[in-house]
Amino acid sequence: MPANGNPIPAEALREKPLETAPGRQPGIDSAASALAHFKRTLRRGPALAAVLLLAVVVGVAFCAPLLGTTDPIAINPALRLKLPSHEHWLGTDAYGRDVYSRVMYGSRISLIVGLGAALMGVAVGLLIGVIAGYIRLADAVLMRVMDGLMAIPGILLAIALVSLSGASLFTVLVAITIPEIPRVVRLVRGVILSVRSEPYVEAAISLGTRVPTLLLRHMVPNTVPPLVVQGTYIFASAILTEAILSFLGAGLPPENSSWGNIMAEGRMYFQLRPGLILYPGILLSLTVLSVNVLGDALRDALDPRLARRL
Amino acid sequence: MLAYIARRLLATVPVMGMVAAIVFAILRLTPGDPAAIIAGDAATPAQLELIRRHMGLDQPIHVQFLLWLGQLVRGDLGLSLISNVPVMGMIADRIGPSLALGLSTIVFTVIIAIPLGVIAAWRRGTLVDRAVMAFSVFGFSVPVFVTGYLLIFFFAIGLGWFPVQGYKPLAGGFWPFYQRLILPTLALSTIYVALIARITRTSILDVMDEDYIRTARAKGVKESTVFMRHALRNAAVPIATIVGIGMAMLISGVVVTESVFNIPGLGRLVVEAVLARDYPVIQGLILLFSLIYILINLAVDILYTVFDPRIRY
Amino acid sequence: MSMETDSPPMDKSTPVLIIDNLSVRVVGAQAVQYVAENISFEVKSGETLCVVGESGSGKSVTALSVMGLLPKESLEASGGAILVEGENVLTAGQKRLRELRATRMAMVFQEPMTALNPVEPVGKQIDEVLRVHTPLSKTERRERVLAMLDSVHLPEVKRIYDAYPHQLSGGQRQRIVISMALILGPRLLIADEPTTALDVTTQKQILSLIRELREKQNTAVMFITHDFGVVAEIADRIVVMNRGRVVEVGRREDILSGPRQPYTRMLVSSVPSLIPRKRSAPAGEIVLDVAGLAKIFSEVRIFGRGRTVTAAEEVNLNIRRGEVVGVVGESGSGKSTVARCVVRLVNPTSGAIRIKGCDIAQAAGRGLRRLRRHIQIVFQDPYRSINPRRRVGDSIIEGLINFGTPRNQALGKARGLLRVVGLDPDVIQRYPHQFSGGERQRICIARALALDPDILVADEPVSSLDVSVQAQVLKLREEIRDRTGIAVLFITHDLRVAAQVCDTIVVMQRGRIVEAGPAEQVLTGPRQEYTRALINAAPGRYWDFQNFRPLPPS
Amino acid sequence: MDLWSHSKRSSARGLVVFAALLAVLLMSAPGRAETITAVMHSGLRVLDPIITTAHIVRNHGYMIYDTLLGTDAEGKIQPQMAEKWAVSPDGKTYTFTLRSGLKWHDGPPVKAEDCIASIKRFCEQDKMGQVLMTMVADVKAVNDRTFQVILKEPTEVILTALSKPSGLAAFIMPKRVAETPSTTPIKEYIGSGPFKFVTAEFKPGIKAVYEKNKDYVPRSEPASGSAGGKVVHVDRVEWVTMPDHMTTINALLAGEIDYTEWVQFDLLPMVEGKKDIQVRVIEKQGFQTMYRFNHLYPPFNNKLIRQAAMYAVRQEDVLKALVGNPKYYKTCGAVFGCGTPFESSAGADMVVPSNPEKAMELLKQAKYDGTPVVVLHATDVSTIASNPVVITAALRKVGFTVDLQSMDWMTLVGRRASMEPPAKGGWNLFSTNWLINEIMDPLRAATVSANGKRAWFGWPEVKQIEDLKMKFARTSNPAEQKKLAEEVQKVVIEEGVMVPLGQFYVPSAYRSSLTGVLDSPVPYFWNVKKSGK
Repeated sequence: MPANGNPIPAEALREKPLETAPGRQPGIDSAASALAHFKRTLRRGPALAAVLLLAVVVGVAFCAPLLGTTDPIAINPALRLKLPSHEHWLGTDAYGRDVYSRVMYGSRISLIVGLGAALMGVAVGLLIGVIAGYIRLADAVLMRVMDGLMAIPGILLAIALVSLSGASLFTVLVAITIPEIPRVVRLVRGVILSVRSEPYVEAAISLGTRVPTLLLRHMVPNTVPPLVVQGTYIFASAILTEAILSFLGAGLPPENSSWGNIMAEGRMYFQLRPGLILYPGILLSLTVLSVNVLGDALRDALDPRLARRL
Repeated sequence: MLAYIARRLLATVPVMGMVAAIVFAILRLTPGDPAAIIAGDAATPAQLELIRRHMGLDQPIHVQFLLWLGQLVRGDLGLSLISNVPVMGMIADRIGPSLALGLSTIVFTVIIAIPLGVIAAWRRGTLVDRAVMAFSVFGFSVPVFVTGYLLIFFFAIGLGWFPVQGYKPLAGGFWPFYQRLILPTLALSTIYVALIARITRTSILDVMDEDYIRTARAKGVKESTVFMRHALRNAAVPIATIVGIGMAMLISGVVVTESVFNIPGLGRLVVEAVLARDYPVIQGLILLFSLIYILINLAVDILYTVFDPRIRY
Repeated sequence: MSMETDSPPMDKSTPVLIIDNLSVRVVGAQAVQYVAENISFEVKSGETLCVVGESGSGKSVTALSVMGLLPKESLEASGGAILVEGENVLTAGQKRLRELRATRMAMVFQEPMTALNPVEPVGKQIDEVLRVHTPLSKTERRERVLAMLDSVHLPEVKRIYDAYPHQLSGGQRQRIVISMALILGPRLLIADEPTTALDVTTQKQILSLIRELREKQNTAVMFITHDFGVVAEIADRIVVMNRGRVVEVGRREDILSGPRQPYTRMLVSSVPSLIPRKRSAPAGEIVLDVAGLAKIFSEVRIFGRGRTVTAAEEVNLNIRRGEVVGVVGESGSGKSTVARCVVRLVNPTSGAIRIKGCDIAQAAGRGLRRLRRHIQIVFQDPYRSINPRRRVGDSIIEGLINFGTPRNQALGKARGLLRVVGLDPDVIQRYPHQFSGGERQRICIARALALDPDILVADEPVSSLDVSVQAQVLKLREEIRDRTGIAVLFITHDLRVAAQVCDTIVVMQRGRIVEAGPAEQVLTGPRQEYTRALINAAPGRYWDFQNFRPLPPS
Repeated sequence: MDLWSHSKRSSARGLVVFAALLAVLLMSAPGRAETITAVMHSGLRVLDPIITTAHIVRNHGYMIYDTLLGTDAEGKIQPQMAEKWAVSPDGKTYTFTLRSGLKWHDGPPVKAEDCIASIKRFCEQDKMGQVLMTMVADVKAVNDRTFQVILKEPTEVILTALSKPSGLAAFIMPKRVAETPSTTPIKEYIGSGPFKFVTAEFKPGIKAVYEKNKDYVPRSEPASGSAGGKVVHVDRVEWVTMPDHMTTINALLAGEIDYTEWVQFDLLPMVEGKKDIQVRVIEKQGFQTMYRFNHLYPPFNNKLIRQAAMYAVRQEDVLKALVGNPKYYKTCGAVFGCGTPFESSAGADMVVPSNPEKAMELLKQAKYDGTPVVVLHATDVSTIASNPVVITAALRKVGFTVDLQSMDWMTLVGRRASMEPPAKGGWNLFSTNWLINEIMDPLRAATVSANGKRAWFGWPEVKQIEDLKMKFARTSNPAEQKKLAEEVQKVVIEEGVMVPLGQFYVPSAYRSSLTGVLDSPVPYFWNVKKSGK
């Protein structure tokens, strides 16, 4: 959980890049058996629970309007801060809006933020990482820029971007993704550096394969397993960062509800209506928990060395 | 070794210069300006313009940047635009609490997390291992303000064991000082214990596959000694890395915990300065953070040589 | 010089190690899978029993079972007994097993580079054995360790005591591991391929050290290896294993001269002999001419003086059409650097590499790419030479596609090539992990031949294959060379393989060429001292494996 | 078992290092003096009470500075630093004489020249001061303790200006400090008030510390409003900044702080009914919440559409969302605030209730073509975060297309000052709150200024209002002033210059150990006693 708006470095979670450890790689050779292993891990214990819960959250996000929710934005100041009742299953917030509907609709924004940040972070990180990993000259410069980027606290970046171009979903997404990029770059660069010395890459070079095809066909596929795993960690920390940013008033516009927003607005009434923080908080924590567990299962499935330790 | 440290420190200058330039540009592009903050509600545009000229904000950006660099070289971070107090002083007031909270959390975390990680690795696959890992994943997933409020609700309000908020410097006696750090340390530690326990476990398990572990067993060495003397020592490098990263993040301010427990740390100063567009303070802070970040990385690298004789500079 | 290993005096006491009908199976597998079945043999004190077999034959598993070091979650001993001086190890508790290890039985492993704890001085790691098993004081222990280091012929024992593993050579580290194993004078020493990762010259010293210590401490040695040369050199008795079963047991002379089982016979005869085959001197035009090639790796440092390492210097050689030039040398001799320079995987610092007249050394960009067609490379490790994520067919035709051949025409050629390398063309759709090591090496060869190169560079192509598979691949290469007249630059550290394959041999040491000439002359009448030492160090050179009889003394 | 020995040894070493490191963080700590710890409505950062209208800086001003005149609890003007003042028969010359014993914190006595310089700097920035300056011929010192103000025409504005406690208060500073240009923040914080500012312990955003001014000579009359004797009964007052409202309340309940200036309305249940906590509205007049149109750009450059918007919004909804607890708010259509001399209900029907049908009809009449209304919304200041949301909902219900743009307060303050069209960084509507005391008459109320580009944000151009304001300044007869004020209100509402959204009162809370807390528009800390815990 990003304690300070500066999300946990996902590469710290992924300890070491999944470089094809020289000489010890005969384990899982093709994607097919990795998926089989992944399906096996999914069928038992925590991973199964994680998948079910994620399915529920995604289901809630898609069919929120059908789940007995009213308009999450409709305010009714007369019914402020009501306790859970028949019409309002989870009570109402400071503007009299139905908390249950807002939490349901909130899942949409949080999933979009999570997914968006993961995809954007991985895509940009992959591009820069490949360049840094393959072109020696670019490497030194790019990595220094990444160091610099990591030193800027995420919260400053977020507030600056949000106030620069208004609190829209896109700016918040960019603000959350930028601190993640240096970590993805570092990971991808690690993989590219270790893969470029692999015999099958050198064989391709001697076969006259042009650089772009060489990168795409032989090197980038190796970055896929670690990137998929890192994507899950970014997904999880993005949802939490959005909550932190909203908590500090630099997140999404409060009109459309996201779990972060609901909690931020409910912060003041914690001891009066703890539900305002707990309901979205629990759902948020469980979603992040399941994404992390899924991330672990994926990492172990895709990294033969760790598989044995499950 | 000293030559290496000197070289590393010299290399920080361009990085910090670049960071300062990026931040300077972002700030100047951000709408809203400090003059409006000072003048308050009823200021007319003319008055705003005058205040801005006094603060030198009307000059082109690069001139302002050079001016600021000039001051920086002389070691002066300038005055806060809002409260005319030297930036260096403001930061100095805040370093104490941030350092105290950061150190207390890191030490508490290391004392709890490393043994936890070791046990999880030692009892791999058993219930204990799963429990530790489940706790660690959960530790990641709960926002710190939820944990913070719950801790205050039960221990400060409910049982009254700890004060609700505030920070007392160490000079005022150890207990009043540390009493106020216990709850925030607990709130933060749920995250960092999770992170470090996890990585301790995984790096130990990575090491257990190494050949020298098998050699140690072949020497008839007890499994616990194999674990502690051979495995843990070799797993120290990745563990040191994550502890370093954790430390850097804690020092650079955990704004949410600081606001929930009202600890006047660097995190809160960043948010206040950004919201008030107090440019000199923001720039001073960013330089401080990048310096902290780089110094901690350097410290961790040097620590590597202690743990692993193969690494020499 | 006759065989100097006359059999030592056998004391008739009960054998130190008795393995009786041992079986080891995979834990938790649905169908019961045996990794080793009804293994039985004995080792007497002072005797060296060689357990020989190809990879996957179960020899290492047997050794680990004796030491009780089978990985708990994956393998377990399911039947039979292992008696070490009469005590059944399988039924002994963990505590008892620990007491036995290093005191009564000890083991030495294959990889010296990773066998020692990298973050602890080697002296302390040996000292740990004494600390665990003896009540000796610190100073007494230190003397014992220093004495042991001396007995394994290590120089400046005090400096070595405090050194870290990464500061020692492979050979020195293996001596440390041996001192760790033998310091308490155990009755049984198990050595699992202790010299496979070492250079030939170091291997010779380690083998003689083991023999010396065996005689001094009258230990029973169970020596595991896949290299028949080593077996011929040091074994008193031999156990041949295949797919987890004992195929044959017998005295060295009986097994080598009159193997009874067909598997043993095949295994012994596959060992290439050191005497090069007669062949006509190659006459074709010079296809590859390397003049004054040098490669110096310099570590770029902004401030400190960069360290430079000279990998290869003044390398001159040329290869005629259809000729096989072997480059032989120990690790670090620069032989693979030369290979990689010639294929331009590494940019040579200076010198010319002319392929049919055009110099590839300084070419770049489009020019380099066009020249690459004429020279291809095959690597050592079959498991990492083919992209695991692509079908085998796509890998083979990659070269053709790069130079514009339409896909289906390229696939047609690929099918032809598969037939040439002795594989069924229909495998073109399969993935690499569905092939054995030998088959993968054939695929690599097919891929290299796709562009009809003039020169094929083979960097240790067979050294990671089992002996039997090695023989097939070498025979295949012979056929291809005869049919296509392709020139081959063959890099190897194994003199036997060089003897069988190469027309001319170039011997390299520390980056420089020491001797070059026809294989016949270099291997039987070497002129340089280093070459002579290299040949002498080759184990089992007195035995003619193909014909199951000792070589006539030269 | 020895599994732990290794980690125990390393953790023991860790503790030793930790204790040593922390000892290095020794900070000076004040002795146990009788101290009031207070949490104000916002953190004190700016220290120049003339350059900014921020209330926290005005509160700071009243701690360390003194004023020539003051207003008592009933709002009547009383002498404070001035012993007496005399008005010439033609009403054009005012002579002020300082009372004895007034000394600056750093020693020297207060002189007339200090007052003159302070008044000049005050008038450059204060709205009422600017109007006053147009009527002042000359200000000159007669001797060290007397000075005269010569007016071009008789007016009592001079007295109201020098005594009013908000907008800007006429604090008296040493000459050398008062001569700092009014657009440059002052650097020295020396006053002649009942407290001294401890600059050494000032940590912006953390805390501000005031010590009792031992040689301050209070007036003899009892304290009342900003008038009367400012007697200090405690040694120190510490203003602590607490960003989290919940934590502030918990700290008050736990006795870690003595006083909090504002209690969030929704947290009242946590403090009401507790025996050791007093909850009371000190600022009796309360606040007016209002919103303002941007008259320069469509759609609100059209009067009919402005009126449609006014009909759409219901005060009850706004106040319910902003305050919630009816005890602390009341609907009020008066432009100059209810419970003030110039209260009037003219035009209340348009602003207090909502009349959606009328609003839709007006929109049709004005042929509103759906141009979006850009409403500025600051999310990080709780007292102004709810209005834009309620206004947006109301406008949308009657057919407006509204673009609610959320941002932090600094961006809003920046955007509000921009005269660009809404699409290019401008705006159409924004809402804020005012102390009733700052808008209780046409002269001091910036909200009614309507002199085009030189007026307050929104820049309405209604010449009639400006003329009425000048007439109001020239008359001193109360009945005449009331008529003029009512006329101004009628035009203001008709033209939609500003739209009142009602009045609310902010409760303060303090521990029962504090007694003598004065009723006043500004939280004063003199006259307050602190008994045991």
